[in-house]
Amino acid sequence: MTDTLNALPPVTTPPAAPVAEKTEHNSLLRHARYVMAENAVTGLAFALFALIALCALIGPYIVPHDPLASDTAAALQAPSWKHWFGTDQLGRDIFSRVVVATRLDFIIAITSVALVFAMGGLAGIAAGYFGGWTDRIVSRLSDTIMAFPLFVLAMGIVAALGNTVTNIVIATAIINFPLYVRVARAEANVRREAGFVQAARLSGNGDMRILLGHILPNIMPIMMVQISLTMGYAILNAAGLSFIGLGVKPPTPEWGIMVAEGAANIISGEWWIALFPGAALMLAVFTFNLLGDGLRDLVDPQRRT
Amino acid sequence: MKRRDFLKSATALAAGTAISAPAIFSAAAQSRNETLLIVSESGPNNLDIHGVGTNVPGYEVSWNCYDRLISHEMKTGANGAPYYDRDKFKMELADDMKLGDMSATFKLKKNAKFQDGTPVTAKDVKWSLDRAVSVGGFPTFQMSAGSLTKPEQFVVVDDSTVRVDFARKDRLTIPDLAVIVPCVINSELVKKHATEKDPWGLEYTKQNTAGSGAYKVTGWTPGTEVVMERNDAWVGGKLPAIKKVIWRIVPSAGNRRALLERGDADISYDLPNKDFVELKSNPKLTIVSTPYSNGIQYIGMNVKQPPFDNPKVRQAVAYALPYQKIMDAVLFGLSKPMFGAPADFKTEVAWPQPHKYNTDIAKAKALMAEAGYPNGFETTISFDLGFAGVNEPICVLAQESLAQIGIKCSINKVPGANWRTELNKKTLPLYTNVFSGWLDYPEYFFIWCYHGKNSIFNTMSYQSKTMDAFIDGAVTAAAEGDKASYDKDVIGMVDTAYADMPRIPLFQPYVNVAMQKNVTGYQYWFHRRLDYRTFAKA
Amino acid sequence: MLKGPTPEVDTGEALPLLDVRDLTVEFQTRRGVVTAVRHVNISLAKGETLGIVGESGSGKSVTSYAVMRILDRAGRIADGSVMFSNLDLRQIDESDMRDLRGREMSMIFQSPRLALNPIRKIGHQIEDVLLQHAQADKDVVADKAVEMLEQVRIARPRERYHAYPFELSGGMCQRVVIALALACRPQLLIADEPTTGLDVTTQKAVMDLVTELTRERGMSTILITHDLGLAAAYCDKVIVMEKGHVVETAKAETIFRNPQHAYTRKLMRATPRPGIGLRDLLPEEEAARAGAIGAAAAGSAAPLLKVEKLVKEYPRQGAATSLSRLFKSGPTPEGDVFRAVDGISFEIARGESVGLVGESGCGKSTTSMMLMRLIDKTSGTITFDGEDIGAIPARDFATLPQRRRIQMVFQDPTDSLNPRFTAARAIADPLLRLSDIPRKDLRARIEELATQVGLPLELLDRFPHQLSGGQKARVGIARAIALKPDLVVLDEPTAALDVSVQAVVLNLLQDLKDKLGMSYLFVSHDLNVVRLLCDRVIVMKSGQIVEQGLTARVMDAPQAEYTRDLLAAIPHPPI
Amino acid sequence: MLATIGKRLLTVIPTLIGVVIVTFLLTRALPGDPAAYFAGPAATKEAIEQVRKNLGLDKPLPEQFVRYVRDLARGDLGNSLSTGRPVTTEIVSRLPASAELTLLGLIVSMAIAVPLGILAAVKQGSWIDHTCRVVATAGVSLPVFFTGLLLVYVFYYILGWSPSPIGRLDAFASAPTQITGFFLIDSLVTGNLEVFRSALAQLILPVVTLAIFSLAPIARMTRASMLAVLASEFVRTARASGLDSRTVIITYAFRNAMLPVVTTLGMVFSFLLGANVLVEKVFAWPGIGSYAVEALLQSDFAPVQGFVLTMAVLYVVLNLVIDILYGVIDPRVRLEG
Repeated sequence: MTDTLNALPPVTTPPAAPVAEKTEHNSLLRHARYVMAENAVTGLAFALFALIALCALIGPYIVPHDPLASDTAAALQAPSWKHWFGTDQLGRDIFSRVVVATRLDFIIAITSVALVFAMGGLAGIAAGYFGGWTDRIVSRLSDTIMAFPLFVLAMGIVAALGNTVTNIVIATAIINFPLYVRVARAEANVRREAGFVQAARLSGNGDMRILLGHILPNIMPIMMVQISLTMGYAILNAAGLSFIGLGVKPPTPEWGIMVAEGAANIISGEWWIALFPGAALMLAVFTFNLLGDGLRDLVDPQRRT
Repeated sequence: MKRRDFLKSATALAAGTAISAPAIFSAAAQSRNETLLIVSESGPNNLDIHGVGTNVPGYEVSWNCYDRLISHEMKTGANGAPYYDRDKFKMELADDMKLGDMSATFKLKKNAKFQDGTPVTAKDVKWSLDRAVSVGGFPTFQMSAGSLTKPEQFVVVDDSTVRVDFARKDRLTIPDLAVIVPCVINSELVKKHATEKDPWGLEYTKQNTAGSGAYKVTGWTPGTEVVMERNDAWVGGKLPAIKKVIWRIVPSAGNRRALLERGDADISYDLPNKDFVELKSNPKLTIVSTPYSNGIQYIGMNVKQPPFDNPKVRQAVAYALPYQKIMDAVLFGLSKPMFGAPADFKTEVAWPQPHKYNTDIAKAKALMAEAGYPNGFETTISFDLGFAGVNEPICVLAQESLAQIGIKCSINKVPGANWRTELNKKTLPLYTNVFSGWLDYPEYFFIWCYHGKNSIFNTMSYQSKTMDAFIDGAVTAAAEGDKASYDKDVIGMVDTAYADMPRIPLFQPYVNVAMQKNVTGYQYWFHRRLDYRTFAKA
Repeated sequence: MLKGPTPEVDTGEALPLLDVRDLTVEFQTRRGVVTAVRHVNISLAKGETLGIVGESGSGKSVTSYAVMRILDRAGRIADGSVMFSNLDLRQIDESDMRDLRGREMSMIFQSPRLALNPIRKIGHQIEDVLLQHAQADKDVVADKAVEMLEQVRIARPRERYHAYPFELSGGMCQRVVIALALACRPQLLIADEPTTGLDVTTQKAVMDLVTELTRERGMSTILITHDLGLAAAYCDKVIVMEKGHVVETAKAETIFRNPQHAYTRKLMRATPRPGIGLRDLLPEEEAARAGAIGAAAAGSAAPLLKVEKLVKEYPRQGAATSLSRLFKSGPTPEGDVFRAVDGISFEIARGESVGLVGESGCGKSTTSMMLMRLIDKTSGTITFDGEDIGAIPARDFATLPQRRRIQMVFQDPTDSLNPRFTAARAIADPLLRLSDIPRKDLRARIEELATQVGLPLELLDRFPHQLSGGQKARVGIARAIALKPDLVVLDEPTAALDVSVQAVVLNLLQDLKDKLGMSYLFVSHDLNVVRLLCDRVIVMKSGQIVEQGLTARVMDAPQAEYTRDLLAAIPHPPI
Repeated sequence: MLATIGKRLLTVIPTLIGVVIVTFLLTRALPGDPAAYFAGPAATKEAIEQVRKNLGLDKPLPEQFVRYVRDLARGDLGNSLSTGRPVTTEIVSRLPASAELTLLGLIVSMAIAVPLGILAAVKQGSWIDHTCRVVATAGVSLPVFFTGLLLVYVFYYILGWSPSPIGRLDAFASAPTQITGFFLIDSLVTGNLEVFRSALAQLILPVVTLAIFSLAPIARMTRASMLAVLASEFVRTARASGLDSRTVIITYAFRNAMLPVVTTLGMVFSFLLGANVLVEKVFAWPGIGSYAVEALLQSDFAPVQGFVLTMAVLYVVLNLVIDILYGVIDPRVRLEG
């Protein structure tokens, strides 16, 4: 019992810290160091993120084999020194494919998130700030999207527009739209009457300027958390589409497709075909998710979740 | 709903899948031996082959639940398993067939009854055949392949006698009466459900079987399962051993394999080739592989558009394809190669038969240069996503190989539902596809695939006067029984096809069926689906 | 002086109820260990009331949490002893400590509404405590809870037993919190800023209640407050804390008359009270440096601002009404609206400083927002320098040239600064938007403004979270005067500041007004502050003006009953 | 409360209209020509045109839409082109399968995630906290179809603990008399324990798959709101009143912390319905998700539209239930609304 009680979160706020360092930048770095030192998991997430980013950046140049080259003589080989992750049905090196796929998945995640941020984030801020009709329209739109089972909507969009990377990105962005609207709207709404927004109005800032110059930068940290989480979902979503057959074009390496292809081989014992891309996929989503948590710690240690 | 009724009645029969499930069921197991559990990737969308857009699994239901006047005898196939005999017919609903010069007369079996107990009459047969030639779409088309096009061709002689008049001499007419389409339907029952908009009662037969066949559908949940029970009053042949057929749809191939391996499912026939190869070594299972009759998987090229309008380019492609790689990595040897015939190979009067092309990049490059494409070109290779398991690796391998002669392909996955639409447009430059004809005659294949009248299956839009002359000649010769000119024309067809090479045969696919060791009685049919009537479980 | 020590206890000699010796509390923070409380000694006799006074960060609350042993994980008692009735609170185990809490020693916190579980009936919350400490059986506990509600003077207690906190006013909630704290008849009550955030009249009622109940029960009380006046008025003994140290301990009667420590003196001087001037708030030497306040500029004939019959209506909230509105057309019916401002009229002359006073919800903030043209009026006129600016929609006003002539200083300096803007950028904002000052002169102008408001130039590149409260207030003021406005609305500009900072800021405002010739509308709940800064005062209640006139006249001879109540509720330290 | 529900229902109308329009346009934008598909493999151009006419696809789009809406108003969702059955019948017969699976998934997920979240919040920063976070996050990081296949492989193929993944019941068991359509309930009501066991055994793997996937959002939300509530003033008051940890955590903190969790349930449910599509495919589950996917891939409009509309209505109903639940927990909503 003693433990439980002592473990309860702060009842008192520690005394105000001594006046901080010279610049914001400096303090952020220090804060990041603090958060990471305090929370090993977050540190791990940042390290993994760096690894993924590195793979996306230079992956295609460092892999030991051509990810597209088939070698039917070496098909379906279990992991070995030559092929670290084994080979697939066409004898392609799975390690190389997994590494090279990082870039595409990364691009899908980033572009879809950028797109939805531009659409949902801004629409949400506008809805939260202006209220009234803007809010009503944006909210109804977002409700409409939410009323669809999201994955089915993504399938429908990709099926209707054709299965290209662009359309996968668009579909992913659309189904994440309500999430961004929700967060951005709520955050903008609480800041709408904040003193600094009133002050900005008194200083002669028009609505647009207040929206983009004052409110947006302030909710960016929270949006960053959302962004990091949805990057993970974007990859999962693309993988699900691949499983249904609506993924990217073969023979392009992409984790989701590789898992879907390999899934049929699990029962027959070639576990490595699905397992390694699956692990990579999981690791990436995992990283983005933990990163979201970590960013939240960074942004707002009070509301850490 | 019917299914529930069935399920109620089946409660008493319920048996356990003792092997895997931790003793969930304790009901008696003996009925398990009279029940066949089939698992497959997809199920029927319509129980009537005359229906609009009935899919291939639907054909299987029709085959087992309806009778035709005649059917085929069995012979032993090349692999030792029973194989339908193209040339020998046996009576099914008919008791006797009298073949005249320009007609055939069928006497119906006296005691033949529909599943609701009403007797099968000549009126029903005529109505059914009239329906087949009139409803339009696929059934009508199939009937016309045997020159059966008009209701007037079907004449009721008396209550139990029916005459089929030939429109012209066509050796495909009688075989066409033994395919799935000319099934005999309970006309009185269906007419009761016919409406002005739906004079043939298609809505009713879509969901109900109204035949005299050996099985009747007693439960159907689309996309989930079909339950069929034996019609004990069947007269079309020997009473089947299997009392009940449960056909479950299991979309995941891995799960289907697991079900087989764990002994939970009795039979499955659409597994990836790799699984079949591996299951062959499983002592608990029997695997039967039979080549598709009259069927080929090929790479097609649109000859109406550059660059594939140039025969040299097509030949270059034929030399560039990685045939053996495809055989090994995609098919795991479970197919009959249609390439690399020896140089001294003499064209046979048979179809399918291999061509003489083999992978030879140097030759292909030379041909490309000759054709004026020394640096190659860019194009798209398309495939039907519905068969992605085979098609996708084929395209990937082809893409890689073609890149060596400068042809840069991007791969275009076409969802199953759109595949036919895309083919119909005849604009795909390069693609892989399968064609297989029910009627196992070379000219039948060539009419569909190479004739200048440009049917949907002439996906290349190939038109050649020489070819047309050979095909037409063969059809006439066959009808007249002129073997010499028939042989000459068939050889001419094949040689022209392989010289012009609008489509490059890759292999003759196998129908693979995996079943438990205690399941016997599998027969290969031209339609490649299962015939439950001969199955038995030990 | 409302209360002396209870007669039966002799403070001096008996064993103290609470004896804190050498208490030191440390916090583990990301910047290392911070000592929040250093070697604090407190002795509290039975029945005694002790005030702990200090500004924010003085460690006064931490001390009380340490006594209750409810410091969070990061904090720990590093040294010293806490003896409660002969029990060493540092040694006993947690379950014993839990038994003591609520039964022998209770605590009341500030913001009473937040201190109650929002989704539990108040009666049940009292029962929880009674049951926990076995003060009542299950069958009589409800009666006992009702009895407690009755004792804290809640009308219709049986009914209110079923009420949820949101259904009660702030003052009522605080009564419930008191009932909760006193339910088990503890020996010690710690009240941590119990009336902060409450209106002055409510504050008085609550404090009187606490005093009465504790005296009845012979309890000892620790009152933690930033308000020296409040402490002196209600306590026997006062401890003054600064930065974790106790700087002075004295009897309440003596501390005002004869403060020993410099800090106490500073604090005392800074506390606004009747009969003093603005300069008197500052420490003597600074007051001398600041010099005399300039004579009030005579109001010219034409008023700068003239407000006539100003009305602001809001629709009443509630689903039912909005639902009915969806079906009904035409104007909203009378019963559906709430008049926040109900037909007020007043004027402000050039160079004049007018106080707008009232308790929360009286409409003073709504009025200032309308004058600032941040929200639209429902009816009436707002004439500014001859122009009816009330007719211009609020959303258009932001970019009009008139905007620069009316500016505002906000209540909460933290909230009113964009966390992402440096001080310089915040001050530059109005200059960039509403003036045509050349880019190259911008920095010079900002520095000039910073100097004017006494903000060290090296702080200009800091972000708000790197500035102290007073520094942030200066930034806010600099921003408001950057465009040399004619009218500045001061919306409780010092409410969030410590008294010593408040003293400085009030003086700064006064000096700026003298120098720049602006008019002020000073919105406040604190009559003592208004008295110091304003020429005239307007008292509002329920959206209406109940009284207005020259400050001295209103304060000394209030006409309205309500004004008299307000004045009477201000705690008067014993002088 | 009634007024709140009424208001909520009103705001739903534009959403539903939006859903109808979007669905209609989306399905018409699907590539592929159903007419060609259904005309069969050897159809001529004329045959295809004939089929097109029969299906009413030759009419201009607005006319098709008007017809569609008219049918809809009559409660007629049309017929599935591929199965030929009325979509309404199909959905009614398949919905319970999906609903049983999804709801059970949600319940199991909550039963694990909520205590996990509470524990993580109470022991914030401890190894339990980190483990919860890592485990829950790992669960949501796996594609559902992958989890499903893996579970089948391990628990059915290798260990043989689980029954064959071929739907709601073993092939030789029969469905209980339909009362609710939920096999678990129906079999219990009719006292058929055999079927109950069979249905439960079939449910375990897919339910676990779904639960693993939805663990993270619920656990994360519970932890976050628990932390916020534990740091709140009323918890501090409760602790200063000497209430024991259990009362503080359960009666004071937990009930308040559930409010935001309940609100997110709607989102999690929508999330699960999407995942359901893939799970149904893996486990050959005869639900409406797999039905819709097949229809979508076949450009079969009516089932897709029917499915989406059903889901939209379901979503609305669910949110209504959540609103009511919220009202039950939170008197502020109940009494002020």
